[in-house]
Amino acid sequence: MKKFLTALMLTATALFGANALAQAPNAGDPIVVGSKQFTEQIVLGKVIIQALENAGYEVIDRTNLGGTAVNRDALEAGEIDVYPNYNGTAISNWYRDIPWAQEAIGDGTSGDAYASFATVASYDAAIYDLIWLRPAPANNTYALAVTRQWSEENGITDLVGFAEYVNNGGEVVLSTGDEFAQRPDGLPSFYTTYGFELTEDQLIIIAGATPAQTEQALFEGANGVNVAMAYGTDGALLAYDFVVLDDPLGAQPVFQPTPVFRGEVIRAYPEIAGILNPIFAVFDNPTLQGLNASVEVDGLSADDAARAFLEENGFLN
Amino acid sequence: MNWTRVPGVASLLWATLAVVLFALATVSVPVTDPELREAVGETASFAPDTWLPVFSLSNRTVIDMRATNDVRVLGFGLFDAVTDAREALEADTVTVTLGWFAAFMALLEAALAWGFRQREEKLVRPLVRAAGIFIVIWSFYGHEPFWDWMLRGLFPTSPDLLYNTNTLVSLASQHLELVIVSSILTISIGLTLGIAVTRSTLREFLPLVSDVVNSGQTIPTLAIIAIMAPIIGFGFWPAIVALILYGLLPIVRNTIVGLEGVDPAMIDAAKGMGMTPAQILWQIEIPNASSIILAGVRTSVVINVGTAALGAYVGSGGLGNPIASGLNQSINPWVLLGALAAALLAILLDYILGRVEYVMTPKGLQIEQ
Amino acid sequence: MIEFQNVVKRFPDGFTAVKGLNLKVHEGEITVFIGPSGCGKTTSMRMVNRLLSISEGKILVEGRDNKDFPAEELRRKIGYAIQQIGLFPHFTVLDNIAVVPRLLGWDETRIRKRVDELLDLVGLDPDVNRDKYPRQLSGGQQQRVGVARALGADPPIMLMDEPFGAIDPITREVLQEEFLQIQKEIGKTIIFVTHDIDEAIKMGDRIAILRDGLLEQYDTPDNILAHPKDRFVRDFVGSDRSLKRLGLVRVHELMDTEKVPSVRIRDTVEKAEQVIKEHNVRSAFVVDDDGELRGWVDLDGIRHSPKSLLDAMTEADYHEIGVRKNNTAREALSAMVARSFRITPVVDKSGRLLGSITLKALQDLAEQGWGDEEGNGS
Amino acid sequence: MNRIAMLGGLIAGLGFFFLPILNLKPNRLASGTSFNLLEFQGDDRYLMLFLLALIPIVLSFRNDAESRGWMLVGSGSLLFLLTLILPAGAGANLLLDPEAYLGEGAFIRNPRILPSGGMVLGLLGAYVTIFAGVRDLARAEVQMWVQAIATWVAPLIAIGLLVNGSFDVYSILVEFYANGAALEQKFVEHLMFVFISLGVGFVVGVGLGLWASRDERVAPVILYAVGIIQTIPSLALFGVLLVPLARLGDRAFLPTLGFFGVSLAIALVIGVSYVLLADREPARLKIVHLLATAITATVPLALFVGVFVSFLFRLANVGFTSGAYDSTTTTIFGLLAAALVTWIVGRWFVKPDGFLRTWLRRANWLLSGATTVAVIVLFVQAAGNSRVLGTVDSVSTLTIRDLGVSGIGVAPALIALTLYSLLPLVRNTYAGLNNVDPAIIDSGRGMGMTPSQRFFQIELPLAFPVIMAGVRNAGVALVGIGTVATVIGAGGLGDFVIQGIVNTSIDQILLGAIPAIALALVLDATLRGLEGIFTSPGIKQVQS
Repeated sequence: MKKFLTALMLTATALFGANALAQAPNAGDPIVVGSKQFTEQIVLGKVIIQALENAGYEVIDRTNLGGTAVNRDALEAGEIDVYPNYNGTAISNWYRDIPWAQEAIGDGTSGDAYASFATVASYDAAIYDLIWLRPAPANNTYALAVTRQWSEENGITDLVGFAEYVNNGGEVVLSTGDEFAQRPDGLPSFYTTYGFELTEDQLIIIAGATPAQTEQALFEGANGVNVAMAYGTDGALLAYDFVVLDDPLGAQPVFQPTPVFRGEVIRAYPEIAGILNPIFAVFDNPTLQGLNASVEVDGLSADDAARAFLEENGFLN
Repeated sequence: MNWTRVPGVASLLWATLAVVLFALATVSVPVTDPELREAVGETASFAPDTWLPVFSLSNRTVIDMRATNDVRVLGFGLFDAVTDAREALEADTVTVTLGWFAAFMALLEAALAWGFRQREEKLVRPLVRAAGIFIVIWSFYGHEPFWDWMLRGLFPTSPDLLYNTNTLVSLASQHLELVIVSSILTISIGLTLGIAVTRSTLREFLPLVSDVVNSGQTIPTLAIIAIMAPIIGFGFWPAIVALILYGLLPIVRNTIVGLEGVDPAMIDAAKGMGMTPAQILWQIEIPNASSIILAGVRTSVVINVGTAALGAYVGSGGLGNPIASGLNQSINPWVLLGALAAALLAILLDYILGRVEYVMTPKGLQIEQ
Repeated sequence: MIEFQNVVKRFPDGFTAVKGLNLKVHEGEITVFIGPSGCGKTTSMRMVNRLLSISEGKILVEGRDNKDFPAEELRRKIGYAIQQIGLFPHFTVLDNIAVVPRLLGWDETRIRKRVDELLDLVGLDPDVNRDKYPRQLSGGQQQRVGVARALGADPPIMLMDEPFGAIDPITREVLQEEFLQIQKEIGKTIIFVTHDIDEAIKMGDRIAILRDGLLEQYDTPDNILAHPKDRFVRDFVGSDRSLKRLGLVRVHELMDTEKVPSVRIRDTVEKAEQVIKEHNVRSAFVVDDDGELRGWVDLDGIRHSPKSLLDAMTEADYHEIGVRKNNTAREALSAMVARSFRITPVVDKSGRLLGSITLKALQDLAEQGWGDEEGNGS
Repeated sequence: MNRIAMLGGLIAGLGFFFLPILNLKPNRLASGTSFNLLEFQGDDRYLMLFLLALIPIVLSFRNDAESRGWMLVGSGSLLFLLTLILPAGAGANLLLDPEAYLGEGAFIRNPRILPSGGMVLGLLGAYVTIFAGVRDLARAEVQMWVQAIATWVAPLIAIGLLVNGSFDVYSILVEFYANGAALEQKFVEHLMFVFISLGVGFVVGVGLGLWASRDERVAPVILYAVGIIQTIPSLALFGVLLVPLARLGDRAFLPTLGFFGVSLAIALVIGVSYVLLADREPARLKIVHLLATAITATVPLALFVGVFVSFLFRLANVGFTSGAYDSTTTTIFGLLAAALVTWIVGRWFVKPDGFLRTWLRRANWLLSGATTVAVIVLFVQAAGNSRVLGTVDSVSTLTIRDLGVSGIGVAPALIALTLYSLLPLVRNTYAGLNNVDPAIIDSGRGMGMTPSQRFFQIELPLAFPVIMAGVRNAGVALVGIGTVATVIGAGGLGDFVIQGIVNTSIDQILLGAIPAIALALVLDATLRGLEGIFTSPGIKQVQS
């Protein structure tokens, strides 16, 4: 056994040298696609996979890989070549430890779609050699959702109207996760931007809750909940027929799904951008909601949902 | 004659140790933030997101100046004096007095050495000591300057250090609440079940119960909690139900093993002396099985501490929260904070139950051990 | 065969268990180590096969220092049986007995033959017991297997540490007898440790009495009983040592074949009276033509029916009144005390009178020891 | 009278009577309408379930154990199967016209049938009934294998039906068909966690247990240390490891190699000095010296093992799952299967002394060797894959992270799982070896067995059942704790569970939980089987 281990280590060490020459992907090397572990990420991962396969690339499927940090680490380490990322996530997570980068992010950058994309794309290219393709127009940000019935009864479709309603003493019970309730750029940002505040009695804070959970609370109407924390592109919003209140003043960071590639891969296959950009351009909130819903609500597999989407929009030949 | 046995000498030794420990275990944190220093003496606002550890006789004064400019007192204190924050800032260093804990413990030992004669040692001393350690660790949770200092040292560049939505003490309280409520229920159910199936009238159910109990152990804890959530809902109770289901197994198993292991000759002798079945159970069987049963209880409670941490994923609160949030948002200091606190809590409960086990095992049974 | 030369054993905690032991174990004999607990008997024995190291001095085995052998090799040629038996519960009887032969690399057929042979020797049916596991056997059977295992590779030397200690008294007697029989056949050199003086006297060709790590007395059982060296030995062998000594002697060693007061059943009464007076006894034995003991006649009987010896004699079964020549003197004594005889006949198994044994002879034997006591006295 | 059977009937009956048996969900997320068995009254078949639940109660009054046992097994098995089959039919009917059952305005999209409490209790009741029946058979001294068959008939038929698609109407299977593609991969990952950590834990744990049993002074230290590890909540342990491993990952490879070498050299010096001096040292210094040796040796070894195992896992992962080395992996599995077959045939189906056995044994050696070589080849191939060290320019820029060690992911999961496996392994090894009767060891010594002969022929076989019990406990626990590893991004079956929690989808939770439970049960049974095979009958008797 000892001999075996030594031999293995020696071989491995010897191979490092060989690898030094072989680091850039050769033509024909498969592209590894990763994704985080929630529906939208998996579906977007599958969309990327099928689009690339359709274009004749060999692709390895590593979707559903892990949380944010796992995917990011894997991408930086070259274990995967691409995964769908969000500018909002990047801007609040990846440059914390780099003081100059952190400083250069101005107030309001995260709420501005273009500015935040420009910032993260340039930072990533400069610091990590990662290339952001064109972001989708969809915005998977924190949002407040209400039932359609409630929206129609009170004539409220955006946060301006909602703030007015609250300030006029309207009845509100909001179910939310703790993170959204306490992050400075979460609920407090809504307060300051739209000028309203909810009292403790008007909040039902579920620790660690996800939109699926808060929305279920809204759907069941438990504890008089009539507003729920949601993500902009939740599939469940369609299932429950909820209305997402618009955020016209951009109080929340913008989370636009964007494929992020290792630089080497894009340099080896520059035409990839031409394949994926048009597809991501189609993803607005309703499209992405529908796609997510077909998985989360209808129970289609992410593969089938992605294929159906691509076929419907004529991206497969 | 063993002179350390003399109460006066022993307590004197401990008290001396207390002073030494107090002197040694004091950590000084330099106040380097210029903004902070300038703010002293002004009424102007502090920068948001600043945590200010402050020297005090108390371990509970942590001043939270994020977002608002109020001075808020967080945490849970053992000693009650509060010093003015500004006064503390005028000094060059902020001192975190870890020594208080060591000193408290040493003084407690001194009190024990002074106050209790050997006769009571067996019962009182381990329990008082366990209680003392509990108070110390609990104060430790409340000593946020320490945690802040530690995390700052480990993660110098991280903008987030302490968990921002809740203090460690209240998280630990939630955790403890989960563990205590579930343990009380678990122990009652488990003991009843274990005792029931070892009675002659219900003995035929014993193999069934141990079979179910053993295969129940193969269900992953996370899965139990997860399955309970959609059925019962989110929050406290699904976690409790899961904790009960999972914690039941060691107690039932050990109760059965313990009671079955009682020497039949002993029971026979008791019967021969005219004891009723109830008397045999309470005076013979349970005392003789107590060490094994209590070992099961201990295992069960420790498992519950671990499972309760997973409760964060179904919104039950507790020390799993900073871990889960930290992992979600990749804020490592939160993860470490929650992990250390949860580990500490588990070890603490294990220790305390170990003392309880020791105290509650009949003396005659300890001799051969 | 085995020789202890100034052997000292000190344990790491400073306790000296053996303080300079000099002793020679003779070939083909059972040498018993005995003494109160803590006297160093087991320690001394365990140094022979180097289960314990020797602190000072040396032990010669077959004339060579036992340190010259590799420990394992040494142990493989010394049989080893202990009180707890120590059978390997996960091995069958066959595997247990085969341990040492296998360690020595014997081939399987030879091993099987040897195992069957040994099982026969210790009185277990090989076909029934060979493939059983130790826990399927009774205590006595296990001990038999233990002895067979110690004999496994036919070692010239055996060490036995209270091998019959854990067995009930009745089975122990049987095993002791059986083992003595076996020893007669195999003639091994044996060191036998016990704390039971009766066992020592019964089993030992020689007894070494140890006390606090020193050899107190080393002699044959008879001599030790007869001439205890000092008060310690005397106390150790017990106040009934005279009786014990009688236990050592067989009737045939003491019986008188010449001067036996016997008459034939057809002899006259006068002849009987004459024999009684001649031998200065109270009664004479009556035998028939085949020499078989039929009863006795005493002066009272003669006085009551002076005509016929047949009428005068008291008929009795030879089983009741006679002792056998292989009985111990102690048994003869109990028989005589029980029947208030001063003289008792010795018969063979078909009842023929071989000789007689007198209370006087037994008393003389027993008193030899007491007599010495005054000489060596305390 | 068989009261267990009565209990079984009662459980099933109560479940059928009071609890909903099915839930019709309008879509994957929203909860829908529940249906009691009574609500299917129109169809007489469902009445059968009630009757079936009553049968065990009636049967329990019979007196002849054997015939009662057979009847109970029969009725229990029928109950088991029909509890699964009949609601499937009802569910299919419900799905024909879901609008009729769900309220107006329900968002109906691919409605699903979720089995509910009644069905769970029905199955539980059936299990209890079968259990009662088999107990009766055991009492009637029916042979073991007959009992085993009686127990497993119904579950096996159910599995057959499952494979056949008879239960496809249930939501968990719908979920499996939709999202189960990843199940195999997650399952394999989970299996690899368990095997690798159990394997490493076995070596370390048995080693420590051995040491503890040999040296009573270090025993409490070792036992206490592993006890503390077991106390730490799994989530916390994953969290605590995050920081040091992240730091370790940041280190460059070469300096770490240097550190490894230097600390190994220090350990060597201390170790050699211990060997040379130990006998002459006073006892207190000796124990300190021993501990120093242990610690200095442990640090570099732990480092090495941690990095090595992580790297190996990475190689294995790339090698087995990337699909790039299918020919090599197929070869490996082929060789492995062949080696297994030769081993099994050689051990049980061939005469002990025959020529065939010798031949098979040689073949087995050859095949095992070839498997090892094939695995090495695979690892070497994988090491050359650009996925493994692709971004590394040269050895000088190589960091430990490139070898697979990081704060999140597989490395901390493997390390934490290994640590968790230690307590049962150490404790049981210690207890097993310590409880071997000293007299037995003494006679082994007295007969001239060398220390290694004593260990392998006496101590190990006698302690084996206890050690194996430790392996089983550790294995079952690892399967469970392995599901938590998902939170640090290590993958495995926990992925489904966490996703199920996040999506409030019980189907998805079960998709992860059921294979995990099955894995734990199979692992337990397999290890039990191995234990039975390798335990001498001489010590088995006492245990039963």
